[in-house]
Amino acid sequence: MNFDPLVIPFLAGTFFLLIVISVKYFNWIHKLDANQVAAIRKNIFSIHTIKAINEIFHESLLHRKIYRKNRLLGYMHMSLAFGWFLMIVVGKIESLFYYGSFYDRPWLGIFFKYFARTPHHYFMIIPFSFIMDLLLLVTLSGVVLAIFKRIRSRSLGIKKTTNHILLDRIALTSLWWIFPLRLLAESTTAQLTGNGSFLTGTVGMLMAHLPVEHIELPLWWAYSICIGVFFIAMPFSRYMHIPTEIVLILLRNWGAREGEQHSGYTDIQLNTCSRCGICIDACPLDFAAQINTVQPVYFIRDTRYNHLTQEVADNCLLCGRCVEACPVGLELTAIRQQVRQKAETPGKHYFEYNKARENTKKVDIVYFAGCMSHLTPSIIISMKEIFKQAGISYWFMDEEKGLCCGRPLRQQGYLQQSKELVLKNTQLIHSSGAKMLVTSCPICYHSFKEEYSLDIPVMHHSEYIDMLMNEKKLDLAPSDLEMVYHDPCELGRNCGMYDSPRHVLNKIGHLTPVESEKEKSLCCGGSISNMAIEYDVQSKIRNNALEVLTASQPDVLVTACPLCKKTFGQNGKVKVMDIAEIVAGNIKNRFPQII
Amino acid sequence: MKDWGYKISIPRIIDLDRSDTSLYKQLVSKVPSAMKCIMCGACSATCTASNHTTFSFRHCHILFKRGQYSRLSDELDKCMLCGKCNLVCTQGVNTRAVISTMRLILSDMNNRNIAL
Amino acid sequence: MGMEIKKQYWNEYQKEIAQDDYFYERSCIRQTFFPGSEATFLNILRDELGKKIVDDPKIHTCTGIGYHSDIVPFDTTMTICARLFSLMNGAGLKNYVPSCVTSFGIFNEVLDTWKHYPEELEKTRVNLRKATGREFEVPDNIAHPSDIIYNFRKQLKLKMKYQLVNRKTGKPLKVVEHIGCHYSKIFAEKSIGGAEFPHVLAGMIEEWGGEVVDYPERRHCCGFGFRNYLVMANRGYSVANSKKKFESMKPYKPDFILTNCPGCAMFMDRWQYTIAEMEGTTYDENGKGIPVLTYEEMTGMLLGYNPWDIGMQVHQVQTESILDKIGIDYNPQDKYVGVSGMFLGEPEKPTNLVV
Amino acid sequence: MSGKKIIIIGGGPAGLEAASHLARQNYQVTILEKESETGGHIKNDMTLFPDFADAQEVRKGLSDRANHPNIELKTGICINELVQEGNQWRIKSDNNEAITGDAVLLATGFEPFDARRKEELGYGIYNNIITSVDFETKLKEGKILTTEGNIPQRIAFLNCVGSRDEKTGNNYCSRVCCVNGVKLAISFKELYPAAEAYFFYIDMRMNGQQYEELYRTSQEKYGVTYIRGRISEAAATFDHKIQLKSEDTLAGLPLKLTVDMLVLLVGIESSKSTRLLAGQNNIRGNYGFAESLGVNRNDYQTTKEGLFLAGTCKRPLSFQETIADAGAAAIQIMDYLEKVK
Repeated sequence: MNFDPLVIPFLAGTFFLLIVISVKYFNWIHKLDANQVAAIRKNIFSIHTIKAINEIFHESLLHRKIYRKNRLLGYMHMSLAFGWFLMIVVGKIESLFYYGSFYDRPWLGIFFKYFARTPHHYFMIIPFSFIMDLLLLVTLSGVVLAIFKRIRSRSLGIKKTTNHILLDRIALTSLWWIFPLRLLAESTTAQLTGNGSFLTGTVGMLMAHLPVEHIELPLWWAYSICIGVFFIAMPFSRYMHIPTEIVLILLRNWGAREGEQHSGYTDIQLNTCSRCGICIDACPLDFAAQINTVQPVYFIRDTRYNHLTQEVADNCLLCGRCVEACPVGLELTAIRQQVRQKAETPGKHYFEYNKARENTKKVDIVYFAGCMSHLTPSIIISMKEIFKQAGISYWFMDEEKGLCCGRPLRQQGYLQQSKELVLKNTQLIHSSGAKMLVTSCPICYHSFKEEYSLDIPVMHHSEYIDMLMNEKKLDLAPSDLEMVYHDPCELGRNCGMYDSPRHVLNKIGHLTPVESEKEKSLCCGGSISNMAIEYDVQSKIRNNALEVLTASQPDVLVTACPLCKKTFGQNGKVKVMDIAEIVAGNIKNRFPQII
Repeated sequence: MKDWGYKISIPRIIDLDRSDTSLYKQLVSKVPSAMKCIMCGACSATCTASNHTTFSFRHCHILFKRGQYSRLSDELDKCMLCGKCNLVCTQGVNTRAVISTMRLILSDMNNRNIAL
Repeated sequence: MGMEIKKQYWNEYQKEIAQDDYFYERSCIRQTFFPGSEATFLNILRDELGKKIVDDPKIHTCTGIGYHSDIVPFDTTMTICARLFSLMNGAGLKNYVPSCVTSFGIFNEVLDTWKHYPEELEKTRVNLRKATGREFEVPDNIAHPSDIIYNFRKQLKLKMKYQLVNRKTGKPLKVVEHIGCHYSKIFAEKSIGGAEFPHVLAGMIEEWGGEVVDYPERRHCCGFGFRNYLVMANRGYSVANSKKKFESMKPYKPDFILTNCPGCAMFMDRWQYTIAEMEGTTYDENGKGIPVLTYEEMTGMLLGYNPWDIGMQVHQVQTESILDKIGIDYNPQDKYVGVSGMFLGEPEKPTNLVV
Repeated sequence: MSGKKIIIIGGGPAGLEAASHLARQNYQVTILEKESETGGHIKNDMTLFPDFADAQEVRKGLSDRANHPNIELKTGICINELVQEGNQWRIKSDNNEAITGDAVLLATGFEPFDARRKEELGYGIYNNIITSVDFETKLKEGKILTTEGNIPQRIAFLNCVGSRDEKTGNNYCSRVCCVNGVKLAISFKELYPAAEAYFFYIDMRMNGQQYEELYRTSQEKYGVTYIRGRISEAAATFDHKIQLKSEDTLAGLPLKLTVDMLVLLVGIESSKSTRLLAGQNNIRGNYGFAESLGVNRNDYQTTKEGLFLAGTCKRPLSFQETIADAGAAAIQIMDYLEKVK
């Protein structure tokens, strides 16, 4: 007996799934942008492919990243994904042994026990049965955990679970039912034919008093239907992440990155989101301000299904905590900036009015304070003092208030305007003849590094001060100040600069680590990326961050961003200083002037 | 229509009986803090664009509020969204959002060819 | 505002108006564009009221248009006015009646200047003497023709054949009155009723059965504004002012506009044509515009004068609608027939304004 | 002799005035003052608005009246705790001294806003940027000089520093800064008639007797220039002057002005003692001020029987209003003590 109509739902679902996925993949790959295609061409036959396969194994099957973050959650995902995967693989091998042909009908492995009713046919029956039962048990334990997580998420260390749409619920329910139904179906067959092992055999015995010969077929049918339903719902539900993540890992390893415009790669990223909801807990808008409808999980979902609202698109601090937390490593902030993009007016110039003067004298560096720094004059005064003490000649590019770096416009999707500013500033910087650009604003710093193609290095002042100290141009006097350091989002997570400021501060006083720092640093709430929230919400985020930062009762909260300084300073709870201020106040002795 | 070499002047008056102030309602539904503005001008004082051009957040805001949309789009385009105005505002007005929302509302209007 | 309070205002602004023996000075604009009105006024005074009024052919401009366009200095104005007074003295009269509202304003201004600065009067005497060899005395009384008609409105009512009443409905006609800025805004105390609630035209309308429309822009300028019209670059502003008035009065559906000042009659009438031709807008329901009458025309019409004799055919906005409403007997065939009895031909028809 | 004892916390105008009234009605009063001298903030003042009365004479009058056998004055005492025990109130000071009484009047006053919290205004960063409190001190010393020792030829006053400001959490109007600023500008012009005085304001709220006239006099007689616009940036120039940026909102143009001195008219904030003691007794209201039962009829009573409020611990008040308030509070206390007899 090699066929029964009960496999039809399964087969229909499988074919449907294969066709839909093929169409989708073709579309996405077709829509990749030029940079992405170039990257793939370059790296497809290289070590990167091996790395990608390794990553696919670790992430798609074992879910290593989730496991590291939360063991129970990791186990849940691993048992479901890897357990099911092995059940399919081992089932296939089992049927190979049983039927002696690899190319036999594909459903024979899925419905093995139903079709392989004569156990004496092959000698490996006992170990295979045992392994399959074990795998089923492992998978079932994952299902139990998943159900438990739905009911009591906090017990799995998750504060909030995702609010799912109907299609997801259908897919989820059918997925959960697959394994209990398989257990019951196999158990009835085991009771009838004796092909069960420790699990199916035992459950079969427990069902002995039931009319198993009558319920066997309906149970197998139900099992097949559940698989069919799941497969049909999958490409339209969050479970599309299962096949898509594999593609994403490959492309990412080959060097593809999110571009300025929506592309096939964006679609792949959108479909890779499993809506696990880990980003909800990472988002300051949620835990500090109780806004829980705008997080990447919903944003990505809405974008994928084309019902994104402006409110969801705009309501994001772009602090990057979600990117850091995302188990599948989606470029969430990049996609967010994409959807914010505004219509362009070709040929239009917006900032012709600026008549910034070029530098005329010979200088070591260009100093760009940044717009915000003009409202924290102490930073500018301190930088001037530091330059003076270290004997650095500089051109203060925006002393008379120059152009903005362009990042605020870019963040809001005004790309054309942003590029105009980049072009104008680049001309000014290059015309200065200086060998380095130093800025006091992490927003500008990020912009200079990523959006500009400057032919001189760019440094944030914390890094620059560190360099001056290493070069012995600046010596600082130690003090007994108790300090904590706040990593600005743009400087830390977005530019990866964590060590320089800490190195500098450790020379001055005692730096106490805080609970959330470096990659996990909290946003001050003042972020200019989020125009959808008002001052009251910003204050909540700020106060929440201050609670964490001032837990050790420091003398001073040090940061390296004028916006963070201003935002924290408004609270008045703790003294807030920029790293430049604290350095300028602790310069030990005056070095001889070099020029 | 005849052309005698001159045109009938359009009144400079803010005619609140005729101006369409519904756009402002649209604005405050998106950015409620706009209503907190007390027109102190701190925003315009710190603004780089204001120092170089006729752009003024306060002025654009009051014109929009009064339904005076002509040429407002061009004014709004001068803003670099740098956010200094946001920082100096004592009333907690989300100035950048006000600017960006005004821009979007006006371009939406232009696209629909509604006379402004 | 209640009637009682309005009357209080009128009581504050009462002026002395000479009862007889007038020296008449024609208006530059009136005698050019609405000559029938001035003739009608003279007829009313002489035939209906039996007054003596001298219409001297030697009179000339008071310089008002040039003066208000900043091209005639005040010294010149004073001297020119003095010559007009001298002509009045020559006729043996002391009561000066300038047909034009701007002249009325100019004379008041000149007399007020001489009152406060007698040396200016002496200087003017010297100037006039040097220029013409003439001497002059200031008039005892200056009154605008509308003041005189207002003054005799009750007397005239007795002689009138018609009233400002719609014959079909029996309801009073709705009349917008426009006083002319220089009549009351320069020297409010020289006007009847002052600048805020002027009564000179309103008094005639109410006395003769009509209803005055009090609309928001009632006090606004007609739009002439001298150099604003005369300099083409400013002309759009001139029209815009009239437009503002028309828009404001339109909802009241007035039967006609009554004007005091030659310029106002001219511009309220002609700008309706201009706006209709430039923008396609008219201010009545059937595209004909709101007719504009001078107070002389209105008086003559009610007294039963032939409309074509008093010049009602020279308006751009046609006036037949008023004649029909009141039920005045007139012959449409005679509209463009000249004094000689010959047909003069019909004027060219506007594109948008219905005639 | 009624034998009832009242504790007044705070020896400023409100405390002294209330004490004088109560003492004259034969109540035993204890005034607790954290500083070494009574008088509160007017100790620092040269004159009072709107009549330029000598602040020190006024203060002397207040303390002379409070020099009464029924009044016990304890200075230099800081209160840590204020608790109700049955019908009695117990106070604990920082040196563990315990004082009890039948009623308590909270007259803990205000604190001027710390201008360093508005960094863009440069207070504490640049020289020659001072607060109205600093200015008054200088006035008392008889001369206003820049850090470099020169007479300022041009001075600017900025209103609403720390008032009407959501960013510092103070949404309220401090009510006295407008008229106080006008007073300071006039005093400055009296001292240096040749110098120029500018006044940057958002609204001029001249809501007291003689205030509007004072405002007019400052323009007519003293030529103070008023500019409607808020300064949003202050920066030092190379010659130690202060460059200000504001918008002249009436002209609709940005405005730049370089002055020798900038005076920040700082607002009124709740004092530390008010916040502490009101907090302990659950009567802490908005912005840390003490909350009365109702502003219309029960503005002196609190939710706690026997705990009364007077003066600027409730909200920003002018000197005159404070004195009137203290008198009214005294009557309410007497009324209460009659009842609990």
